[in-house]
Amino acid sequence: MAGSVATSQTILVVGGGIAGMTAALEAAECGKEVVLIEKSPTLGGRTTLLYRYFPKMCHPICGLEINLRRLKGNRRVRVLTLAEPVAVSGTRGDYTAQIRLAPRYVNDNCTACGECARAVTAEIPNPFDYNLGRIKAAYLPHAMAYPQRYVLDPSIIGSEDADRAKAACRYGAVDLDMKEETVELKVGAVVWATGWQPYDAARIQPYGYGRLRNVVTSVEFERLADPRGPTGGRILRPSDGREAKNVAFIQCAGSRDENHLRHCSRVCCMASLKQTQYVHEAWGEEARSTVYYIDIRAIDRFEDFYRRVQADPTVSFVKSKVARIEEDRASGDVILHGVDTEGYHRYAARHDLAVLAIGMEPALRAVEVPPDLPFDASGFIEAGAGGMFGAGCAAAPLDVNRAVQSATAAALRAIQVVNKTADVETI
Amino acid sequence: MAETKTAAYICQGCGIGERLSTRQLAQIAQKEGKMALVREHPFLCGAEGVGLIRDDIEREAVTHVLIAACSRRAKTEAFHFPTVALARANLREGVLWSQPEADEAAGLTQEMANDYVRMGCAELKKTKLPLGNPLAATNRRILVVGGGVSGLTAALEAARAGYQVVLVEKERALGGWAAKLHKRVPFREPHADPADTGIEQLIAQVTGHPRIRVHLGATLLETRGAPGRFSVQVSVESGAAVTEEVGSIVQATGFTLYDAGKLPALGYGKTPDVVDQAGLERLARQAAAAGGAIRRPSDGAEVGSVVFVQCAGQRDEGGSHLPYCSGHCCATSIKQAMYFKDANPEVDTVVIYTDLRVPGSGEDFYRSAQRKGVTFTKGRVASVEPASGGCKVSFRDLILDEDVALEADLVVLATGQVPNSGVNIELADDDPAKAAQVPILNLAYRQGKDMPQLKHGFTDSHFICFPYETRRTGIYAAGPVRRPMDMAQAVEDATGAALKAIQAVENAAAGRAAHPRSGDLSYPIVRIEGCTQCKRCTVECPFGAIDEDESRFPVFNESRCRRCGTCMGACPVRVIGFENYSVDTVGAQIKAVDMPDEFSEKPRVLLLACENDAYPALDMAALQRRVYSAFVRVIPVRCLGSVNTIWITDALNSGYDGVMLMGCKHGEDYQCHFVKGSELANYRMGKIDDTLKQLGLETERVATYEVAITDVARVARLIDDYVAKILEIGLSPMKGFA
Amino acid sequence: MAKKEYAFYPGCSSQLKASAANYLTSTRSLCRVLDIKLTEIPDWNCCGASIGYAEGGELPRLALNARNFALAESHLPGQDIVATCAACWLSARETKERLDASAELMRETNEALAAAGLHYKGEVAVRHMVEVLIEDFGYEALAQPVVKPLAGIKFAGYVGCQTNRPFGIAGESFENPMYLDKMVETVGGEAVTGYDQKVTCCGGALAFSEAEKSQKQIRDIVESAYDHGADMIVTPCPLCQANVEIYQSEINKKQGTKFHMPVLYYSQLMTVAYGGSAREAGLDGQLIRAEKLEEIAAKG
Amino acid sequence: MSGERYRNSFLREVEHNVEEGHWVKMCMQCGVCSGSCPFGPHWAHPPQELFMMIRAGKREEVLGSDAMWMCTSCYNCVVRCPRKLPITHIMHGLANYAHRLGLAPKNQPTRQFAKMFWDNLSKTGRVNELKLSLGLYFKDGFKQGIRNALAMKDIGLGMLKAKRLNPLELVKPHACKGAKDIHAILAKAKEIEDRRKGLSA
Repeated sequence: MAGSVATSQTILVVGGGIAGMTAALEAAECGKEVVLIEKSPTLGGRTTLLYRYFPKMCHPICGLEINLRRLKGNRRVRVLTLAEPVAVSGTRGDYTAQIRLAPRYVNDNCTACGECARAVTAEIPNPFDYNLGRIKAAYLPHAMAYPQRYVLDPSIIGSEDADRAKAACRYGAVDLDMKEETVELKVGAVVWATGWQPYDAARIQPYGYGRLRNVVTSVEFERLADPRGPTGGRILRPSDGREAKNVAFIQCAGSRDENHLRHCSRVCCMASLKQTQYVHEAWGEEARSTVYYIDIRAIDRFEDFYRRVQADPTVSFVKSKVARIEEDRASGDVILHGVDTEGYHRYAARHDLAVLAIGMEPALRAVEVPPDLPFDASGFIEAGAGGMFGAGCAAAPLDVNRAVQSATAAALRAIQVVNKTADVETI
Repeated sequence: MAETKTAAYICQGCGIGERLSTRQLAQIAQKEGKMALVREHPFLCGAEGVGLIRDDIEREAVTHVLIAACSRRAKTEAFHFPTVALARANLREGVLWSQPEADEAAGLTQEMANDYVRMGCAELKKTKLPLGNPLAATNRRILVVGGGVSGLTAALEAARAGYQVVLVEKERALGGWAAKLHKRVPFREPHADPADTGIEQLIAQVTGHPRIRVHLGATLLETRGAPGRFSVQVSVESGAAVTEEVGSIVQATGFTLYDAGKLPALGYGKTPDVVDQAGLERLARQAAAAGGAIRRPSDGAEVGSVVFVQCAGQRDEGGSHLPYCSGHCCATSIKQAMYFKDANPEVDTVVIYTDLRVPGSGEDFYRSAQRKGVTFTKGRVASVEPASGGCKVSFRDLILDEDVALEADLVVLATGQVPNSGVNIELADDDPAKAAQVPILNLAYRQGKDMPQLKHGFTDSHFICFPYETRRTGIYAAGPVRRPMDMAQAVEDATGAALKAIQAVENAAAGRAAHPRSGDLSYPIVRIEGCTQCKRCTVECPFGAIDEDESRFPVFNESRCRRCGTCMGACPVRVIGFENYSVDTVGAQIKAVDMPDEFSEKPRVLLLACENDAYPALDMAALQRRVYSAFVRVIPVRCLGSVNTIWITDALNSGYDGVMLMGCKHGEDYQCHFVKGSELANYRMGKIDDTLKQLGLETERVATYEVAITDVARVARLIDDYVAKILEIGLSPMKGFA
Repeated sequence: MAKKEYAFYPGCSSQLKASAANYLTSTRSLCRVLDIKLTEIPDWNCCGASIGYAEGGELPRLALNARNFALAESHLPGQDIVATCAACWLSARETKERLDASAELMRETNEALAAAGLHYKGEVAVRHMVEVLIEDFGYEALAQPVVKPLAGIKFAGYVGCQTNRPFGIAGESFENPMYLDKMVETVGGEAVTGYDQKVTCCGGALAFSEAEKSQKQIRDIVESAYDHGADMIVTPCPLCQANVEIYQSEINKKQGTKFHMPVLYYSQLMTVAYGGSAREAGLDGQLIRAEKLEEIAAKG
Repeated sequence: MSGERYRNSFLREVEHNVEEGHWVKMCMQCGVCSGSCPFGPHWAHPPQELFMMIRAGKREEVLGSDAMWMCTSCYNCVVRCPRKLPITHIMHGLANYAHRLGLAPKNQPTRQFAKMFWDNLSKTGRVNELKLSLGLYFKDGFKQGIRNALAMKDIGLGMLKAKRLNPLELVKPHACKGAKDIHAILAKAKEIEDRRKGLSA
């Protein structure tokens, strides 16, 4: 399949999040052949799982819709989902990529009519809700999923559920005999837009994530605020489903910490500032948000947004790295212990819910790559002399806007390679 | 061109066949729709169904295809027939999935489907296959304005991709700010020490590049034309003017340091021992040249203690200085403190900050400075005054919660970046501020000489997902002129801008639209003979694409056009349109709807929905099987800005009981992908009330809504509420006369 | 030939008739069962504890511990040093790590040791008894000899500070280490869950100098054990044991509480479970007697 | 005075003379240590504030403070510090340095106890718990000592009964045979440390 088509004129983009889609589309709209591979069943990546963006409070899927339309209208990008690179070999201008394709058990006859989901009884934690909610084991990842095709979760293969799904489909779209396969792609350049993953919050022991019921991460909080999310957009706390009106936002949860992530993840401050506005919108004047921070990093015109939030009477700021969180066993409330370092004020503050502004770490794992793809100590991709380039959060912790800039730049570097005109890099 | 042959294909899949009489739909397509060929198929998007259509196109010479199946947003790969004109009737999401399954509902559901087939046929007959802009302009050269790090990078990266570049720099030398620096903040691990700027190598690579031509001491006298055919008058060092023909432009005109002279409270101007960051770089370069320590300006004594005041004249809440944060200054002060510490650890270096902002690996740079003994103090500086043998810095120590003063030989003010973005074209011509501004691009555009600015004078994009979308097609901002930034970001930004410039010339050459309708081959076609020179199109085009000729007729620069149709919506005499999207394609659909009489109690509501947000929201509502009224008829529009009021009046005249318009949020945080489209629509609809009154109609009969793509539940609710209101105020009195 | 041999560092409190004598007794008993040979480091000296800092300073404290290392190296070559006292283990291990990390400190320390004709080669490993039990034996092996499961007794596993921070046992979490609970379950007892004072500081040496502040800590520790339905508290640290047990009567006196919560060492639990007598388990060393445990020990 | 403020002089002094003092400059003032300390509520200045005071050159206030004497050596701060500062040891180091300079508060109970403890252990090489506790009771004079002892007599008797306190400790204490060696080692160690810190013994 794809392997035979691609040539050294082709650009391989790994990762179908906003950075990967951008790199692929920008290159294709310059007339280049692109193969875009994504390990999940749909494009869109993590930004799709955000409710809104700072500083405009606009909706990520609005941009996704535009990008999907660009994609549908452009035949130069070939998309492979459920596809992961296992190894890349070769050199600038001449790479060979081994791509593992996981079975979807649904072919492109699928019309997304949803009969299979109706037939299936088994449910799985919804990976597109950070496992907060549950969905049928035959599912469309989300309303904006591309390709707009259902997926059968491997867990039901061989079960009656799988047979029921097959029986329910009138278009012969359910194919239970699909097997994992590995394809080989010849490409000239590779853009690694493999994105980020939230740092494992359970490892930040004093905050008791996993131990205390009402401690969640900032990415989970996005899902709680999102009408498409598990609570239908109502900000309810996990322990008892009570309305979370008094919310603590704990900055640098994993970031700027040599016990965890050395680097500053850059987006967390803005993300928390944004999330205080979710709380305000949900509960009006009853809302209480407290941001516990070391430094608020609202860079360039994000400062305007910071000032707006500072002026919000429902939001307060405490310059303090919270020492530990304790749970009030009766109420399930969280009690934050620490010291406000601006003048030394000790606090034991009670909140309905604590949100950990969780750090970003690179998601790229266990792929054999040639040495011309250098990584820094944190696992971010650095500039190298080869024909492979990091884009977006694979290269540095970035907000969406900067990730897109980075991906656009990476697309040009890849074009230089396949155009075979690039001069010798001097780094 | 071959004569028109229309064909309609009605899908029976996804339950359409069960819940609707596709037979009836087929008859309508044939008898009313006058389709030459009509076929029903159980599974149209399947290989066999698609094959059937292909065969008809090849064997039966079908030129126009109507797909009556699912939403135009679904199955686009299957229904991809590039050689024919295409229309889609949305029976699945638009009817089946948004209407109740109950038998008693079947009647209304069928009526709805029938109308969508009628509308599809009507649209199809008015549609032509877009063939691309015949005036495609093919100049692929790229102009870079500005010879600092951003400009040099953009030029080099574009050249490395194989493109010819001409670079214009107003100074007599390349390098910009970077050339004035002693060292720069490190880009790579270990992020521990200041690094060489590398500017000499960069300049050498640019000047030595065979595909790059450089003009020094040069400015732009005039820039006219469009992507693929810009003609730029450059005044060069000799004073002569040369003309450069280019296809696209990168504006990397950088920044000017905020005038520290406006900060007397911080001692600037009161003593030479208070400098800004540029001043410190100068001192550091002098010291390096002299091979000694940094000396203070007043008496040339070696600096034994230095204080860095962050956010000087920045993040200002009083409104008298810069309101924003320039992002790089914390790292820059850290770097400058290292100048001292690396030379002599005994020098006292204190950085007074309120929030230390060193994102990413900048944290390592911060740690490195602490390791070197730089002291960081969270505080607010009240004043800097000359003192015996140095400066006295009075500040509030926010940690120790006390007012203190400390003495230092030298004080460095971290002032901010002010963009060099030329003229603010939004200012009135008689505004003195505007008079003081010197244009940079000198665009010969009807809407002004420079690019529109977003905020605080920066030429940034408004879009999170599309940072390069300026409002002047083919002209891209890069570096600190777009947003305050450091050198590492400027390099990345300039590389991205270079790609967009390349993309712009490729699109122009192919006659394709640029973002957000990338690849769209349709373009505005004007019946100029009908034009009344009212100038609305030239004034309202969000992208300044339309100029005026000597006789004040509009000049459409197709490759500057984004195909939003705002001009079409604006045109009172309706002489502007696209092959596949025009006053007629939509008007015909409106008229095609079967209008029940006034006694039927079946109102008809026209919903014009923005295809970028409202229409997908409707699709997703259907995907969730959210039911809404069967009395609504939805027509997607490219942008609410393209809605011509004639559609509204036609609809009301032909008996519709109400018209809903759903577009994107406008105002400061607008989400309209065509910037001004929804705002203009809102403005126009504000004025439609008079028309309604003339017609003797209630103003409620036209309603405009801001709808976001996430308003999935809301769209259905809005429709039902509106229909309820219509039933409440009663059906339209116009019905009889239709 | 014993299954395992270690250079034993009991520490000042775990000597006969010292405040943790019962710790020593029970440790000896359980080692007999597990066939562990503990040989005291000949003429070992005090570790200096944390509190030694004020007068002691840095190098003298390092030297104190280095002396024990040197003695162990020469008399018990190849054997890991095993401490039962948390403070001894911590001081010794910190000393080892700091000397390993700094050649200069190593040199200076040996310069000091030379004054007594001693030399530390830097070969010893320093471990806590609990590490030995978990890492060298493992919970399963520890469960083998159990003949009298401690059924029906609820224990609050009070880990405290110094066996937990900064080094931790077997890579466990600082905020919620589970090893003590696992050991309780290993010997058939019930570990109360969610005991939120598990790693609270008892005041340590400041129990003497800052009695009231410490007793507030101790009150929380005991109170929470009651709240969670514990019958007894179990701990790996002599100072924790002493503070938490001894001051209950004080707190009762001052604050009218009715605390009477036995505080035991894991080693005492194991000894009883392994069939040892109350005396072998050092239960006679409790100020607050552990009746339930004594009953089980008394059973034939 | 302001001339000396925020100069590195005191910071350098601390780096040179205080155990692990070279870490003080690495603090980023997050305050996690201050919030983690069990005796936190009793500190006049929590660790992070002490570090800022050192950098601000507040020598007398820092060394004269009884703050660092509140350290229970629980190591919570150490394991939580995002900059991995060995805060416990810095506190010990500061206390020790203040004590050596005679700037530490005279009647600071922990200071007295810590000194007593060291003297006690360094005499024989092992701690004599009985003498230590008696010493503690009598630190404020004989009368008060009797009062303290009586207050604690139940505990004392309890410990005796439990064979965890040995009256013979008074006459025949636990002791190292090599007590002399230990004295020699400690003397030498102190001498080296003083030499390094340029302090006179």
